[in-house]
Amino acid sequence: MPQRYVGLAMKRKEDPRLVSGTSTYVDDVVLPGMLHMVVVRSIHGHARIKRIDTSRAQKFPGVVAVVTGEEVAAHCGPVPCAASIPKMKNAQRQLLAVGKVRFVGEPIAAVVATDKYVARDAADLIAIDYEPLPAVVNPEKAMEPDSPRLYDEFSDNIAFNFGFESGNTEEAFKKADVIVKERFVNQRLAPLSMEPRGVVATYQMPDNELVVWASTQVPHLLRTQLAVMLNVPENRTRVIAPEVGGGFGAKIDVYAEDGLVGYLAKKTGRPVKWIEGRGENIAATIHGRDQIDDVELALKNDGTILGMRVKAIADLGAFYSLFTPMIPTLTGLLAPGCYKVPALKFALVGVLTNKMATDAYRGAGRPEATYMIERIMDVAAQKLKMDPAEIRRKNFPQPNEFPFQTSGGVVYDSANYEAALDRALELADYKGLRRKQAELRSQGKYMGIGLSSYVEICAMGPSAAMPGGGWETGSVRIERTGKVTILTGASPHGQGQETTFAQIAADEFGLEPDDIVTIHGDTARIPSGIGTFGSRATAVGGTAMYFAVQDLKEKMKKIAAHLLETTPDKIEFGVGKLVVKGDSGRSMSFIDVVDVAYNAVKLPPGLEPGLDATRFFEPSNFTFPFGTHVCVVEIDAETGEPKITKYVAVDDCGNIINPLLVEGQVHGGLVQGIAQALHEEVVYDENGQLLTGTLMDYAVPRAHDFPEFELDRTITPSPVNPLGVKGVGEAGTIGSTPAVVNAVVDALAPFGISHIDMPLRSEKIWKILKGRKAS
Amino acid sequence: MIAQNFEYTVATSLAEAVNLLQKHGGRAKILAGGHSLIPMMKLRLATPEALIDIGRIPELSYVRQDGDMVCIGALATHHVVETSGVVMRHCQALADGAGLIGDIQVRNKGTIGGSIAHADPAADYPASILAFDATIVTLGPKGERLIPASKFFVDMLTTALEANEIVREIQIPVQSGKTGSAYLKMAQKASGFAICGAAAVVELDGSGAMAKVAIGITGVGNRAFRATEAEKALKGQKPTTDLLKRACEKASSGVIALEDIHASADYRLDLARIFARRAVEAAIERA
Amino acid sequence: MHVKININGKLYEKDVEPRLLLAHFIRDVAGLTGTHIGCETSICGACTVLSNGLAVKSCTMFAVQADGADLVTIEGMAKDGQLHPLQESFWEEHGLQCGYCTPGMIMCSHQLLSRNESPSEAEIREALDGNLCRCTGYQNIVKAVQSAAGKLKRTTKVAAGD
Amino acid sequence: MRIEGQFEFEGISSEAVWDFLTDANRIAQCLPGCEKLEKTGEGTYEMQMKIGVGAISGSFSGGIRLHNLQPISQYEMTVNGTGAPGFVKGEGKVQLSPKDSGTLLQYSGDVSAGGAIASVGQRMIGGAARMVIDQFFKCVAGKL
Repeated sequence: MPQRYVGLAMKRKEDPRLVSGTSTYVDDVVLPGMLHMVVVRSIHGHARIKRIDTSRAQKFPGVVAVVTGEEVAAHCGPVPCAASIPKMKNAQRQLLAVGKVRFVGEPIAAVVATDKYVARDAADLIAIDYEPLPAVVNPEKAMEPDSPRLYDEFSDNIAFNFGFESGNTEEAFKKADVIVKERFVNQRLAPLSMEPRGVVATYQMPDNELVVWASTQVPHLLRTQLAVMLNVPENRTRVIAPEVGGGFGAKIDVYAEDGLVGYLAKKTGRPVKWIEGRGENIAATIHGRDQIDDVELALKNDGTILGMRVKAIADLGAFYSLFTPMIPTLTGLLAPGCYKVPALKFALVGVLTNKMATDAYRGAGRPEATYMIERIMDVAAQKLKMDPAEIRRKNFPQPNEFPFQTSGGVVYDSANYEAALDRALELADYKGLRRKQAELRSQGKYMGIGLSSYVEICAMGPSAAMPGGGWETGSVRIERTGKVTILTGASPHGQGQETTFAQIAADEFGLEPDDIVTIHGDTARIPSGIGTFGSRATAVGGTAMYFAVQDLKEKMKKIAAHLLETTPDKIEFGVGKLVVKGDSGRSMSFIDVVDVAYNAVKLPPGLEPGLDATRFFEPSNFTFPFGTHVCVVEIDAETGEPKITKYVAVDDCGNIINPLLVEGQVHGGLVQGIAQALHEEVVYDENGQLLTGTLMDYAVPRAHDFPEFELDRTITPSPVNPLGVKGVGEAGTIGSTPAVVNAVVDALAPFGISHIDMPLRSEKIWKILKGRKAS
Repeated sequence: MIAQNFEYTVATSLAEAVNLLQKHGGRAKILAGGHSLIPMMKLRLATPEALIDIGRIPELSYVRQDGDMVCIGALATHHVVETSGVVMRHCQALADGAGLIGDIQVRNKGTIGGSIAHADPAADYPASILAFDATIVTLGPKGERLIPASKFFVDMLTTALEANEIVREIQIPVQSGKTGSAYLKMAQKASGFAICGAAAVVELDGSGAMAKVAIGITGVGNRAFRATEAEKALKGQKPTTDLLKRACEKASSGVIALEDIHASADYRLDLARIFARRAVEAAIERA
Repeated sequence: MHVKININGKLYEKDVEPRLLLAHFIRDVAGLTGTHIGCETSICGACTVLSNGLAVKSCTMFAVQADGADLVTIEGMAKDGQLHPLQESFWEEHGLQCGYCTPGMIMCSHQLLSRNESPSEAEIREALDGNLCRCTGYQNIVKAVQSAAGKLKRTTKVAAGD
Repeated sequence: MRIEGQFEFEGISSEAVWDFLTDANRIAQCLPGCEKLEKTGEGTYEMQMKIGVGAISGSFSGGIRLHNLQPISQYEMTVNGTGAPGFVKGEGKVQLSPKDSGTLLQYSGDVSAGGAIASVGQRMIGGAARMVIDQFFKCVAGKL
């Protein structure tokens, strides 16, 4: 049957409720008798808690309960961590601090009251006596033997060491004509979804039924973790993720507040709501990146890469959140980027500091890898006086070499890197840009052109690589009226699964997308699941759903074959009907087949009634989208201010279900990646004080910071799943950051610059312009 | 997100507001647009006992030309200032500045009186207010007072206003002859406040020489200031690229600059020189 | 203090504390939860509504300041079950993903188009300075506003008998 | 945040400045917003202050400690205060030297803050500290 909807730029099914203000986010949930929680947080980066006096708050009219660390620790487990690295120290923390605080914003006490204004007032009445301790925020200092220690029970702040070597790097470096090295720093970032976190919980005796509404990317994981944390039966626990206002990785984690709200609902016997304020969001929702990479690359004079050595330091913050220790290890997997790197040595140390924990933020470990390889390629090109495009081209594996085993230890599924590079260069008019650049330089103007050829790891992933499992579920039910209900464990937060899954199913069944409804985000309705992150929703969740659809199609073919007196292999799906192949006159309408399935009278012998199928899909491998981005910047020669004047992105994410949504994902990713290069940074001072605690200091990019992006794509289907899709949620973020930095460094080449650290604030560039005369 | 409670009174006239201020003895704040005060109250960094809302006094939101003065009521919103024909005609730099404050929503609500009374060191208006030699008309228990701009901005968040005084009007002399003015800024990426903003007012004589030059700088020091040495070096001269550059090198001499994660003191001082020159160039262009 | 606020043509009144934010009045008193809250410092614009025709951030106003005002929130944009051209265009151009910033974006864009019926791309980008979006990269929001501008002009022309 | 600066007491001897600056009761007269200052030990004082810079203000309780006193040329001072908006802390050195017929006072030190003040007010902390210090010395000069 021809594809009628897959590949079509369809408007989203979820949008009417979102544009009209009728959708329900967590803060819109109101329950009778609901209480409001306010959390009191540490104002010190590192301190002992000498005394907490809650007496005034307890007596404040309207206050129902005030809780502190000891009480909660006696009833609830710690903030969960699902990732594990051999020999790592167990840096977990209780929901409320016990004895010590280790970062600004760490929860110390919680107040619940009948009104959020009252709860806030009461929070101010809690007096906490601190004994401030020296803090450590620089990970290299934190590794020194005389550094302040975060955990009294550990001998130092080194959380773990991790590493591997593939190939012989020592030999590679010995044979090299040229060795380039540089230190690349990925600054700390705040994921900052526009909807902050939020939780509402009710707890009902005598059935011990816990119902939680949470702004989460992973309702099923949250359910399991809450059941364990609060010691309630998982099969009496229900998590609902209503409309979720963005996640970017930060809503995968299970947070102290999730447990606290559940505990307080249980304790008070009333529904409890907590909605995160933006200041809390920047201080106490996980951060991303914060990694230092010392990179060395060994090359031949013609630009051929021989080997690479990476020493990485990951600043994990003060404790482990759900995946904290795992994220920086992903950098090692992707270190070679889209190049043949015959020998690779990767050594990572994870360090504890007095900051909020880091965890998965859009890209999670892969932007760090892409940034360092794409930067060092430019450093090498500069040294070898090669064009950045040519040194890249020289080292690409060719299309016929896929699947391609890398020295990072993964097998790239499929690619044609050169095609994407060529298309990007053509679209950007690369040669013309270089001519213009030469001309402008002669006039004392600084324009730079930056390239980034990236590959990334998507469709997370095989369970062997994923703490908690990497599968996903899809259930499909055809209702008696012929309407189709899809239940997916891949709970979205803006990705548009309601639309894309309907497109896939509509084509498979020969129905209209309007006949199909996709349900998600409710553990009581969706039998099982993992969630949406790591660009996995379509590739893994979509595939599970696709397999469930195939099961139903097979069953319907059996029914139709029985009634049309042929064999199931002779039946195919047409629009609205099932047809005997090559004999279009013999057919049964879709609804008639459904009717037979449910009335169960005319079923073929041995076939069960009903049309309902659930599949778990376990991917055999990740998928590896790729592409090339070209960024052009102009630098204000006096103030140093960089301005992006052109941005071209050619991405390949395999087959495309809905080009409109793919473009949207790319746009959003680009902005986040570019903002890392230019603006964003979570800053702590040396005492562990958070200096970017509001949106007055943490710079989320605005519309006017960008030109109109020029997008194109190549299509190389993935062999890993039947849909041939790869995933596109993180590609823009991963590809764009190095393109921007490469462009700025390129603009400043006349000043003999080989690197500038992000974010590329005007002042850093101004210092270079001031410090040296252009050659 | 939630402010401490306070007593709230709507003042129907400025005189009433002054009386109420006196009654509260310094523990009350005036609420106009609220865009400087409310965010601070929500973070509980400002905890006034009472707010006196002057936002409903209708006759205070005006821009008009009164003889050789442009008179702007304290409650004129940034949007009103930004789009006022009178302002654009006679004091373009002020309109430039108003248009660069915050965003549409902030400009719809925030007022010129509220902004200058708050005297944020990185606010946009003060640069132009100083460069135009504006006069701030205030009302207090003893009646009206005219405060020259040069005396108004005292220090960080501190003005010459007495505790019981309220800004009533800003008066800007209509510029004579061939005069142009402009305001330019580098905005802090997150907040939009000025890392450095410069306003220039330049009058050219018949020969093309600068008969009058005034430069106001904001965002750099504890308070906005006039770049008097640069002005002196420019006054009476014909503008050449070289002269403008040399003269504006003095735009920040003697200033102790602020420093934060967004810009060092040195950078701010250099931006003052750069933006002073650019503002002068833009003002000449418009003269 | 007793306040009366007209929202989308309906009067809501209540005794409130002076410190009650207008955003909380809209959401908690009137129960109109389409207006969202995304920051504490008047930066993100998710809470934008029209107050007496002016786009304002309802988290930076106390409800008492809006006593007697006429507000329009996102819920008041569609008329007779028909989406407003801005709502339609955000949908058609994929100008939203998670949707959290969308009501504020639409209300602010409404203000822009009421003052400038055919804004340039740069003007639209500047006009959205007070509205943060973390999903879309803004490009499709800009397209949506351009598209809505075209629709609104056509409607006006039709209405004017052109 | 590092701050440093100086102040000239014209026509006032170093002895007079020293005596003033090491006398709690007299310090209290000039500390802006100081509501209470009590000696609790040798060189240590407890205080209650309401510090306000423009619209931003808060009540703090804390202490002052004077140490390493070297009459009449230099001493070190630690000031800290905690209140609802967070905490502020200043540590620094004060040096006095004769200049002309008066005294030149130089100070240098670090100002830090925590809580809402740090996360919101960082751009103003240095400037505000300088401003408060300047007000203080002006007041001292006036009283002398």
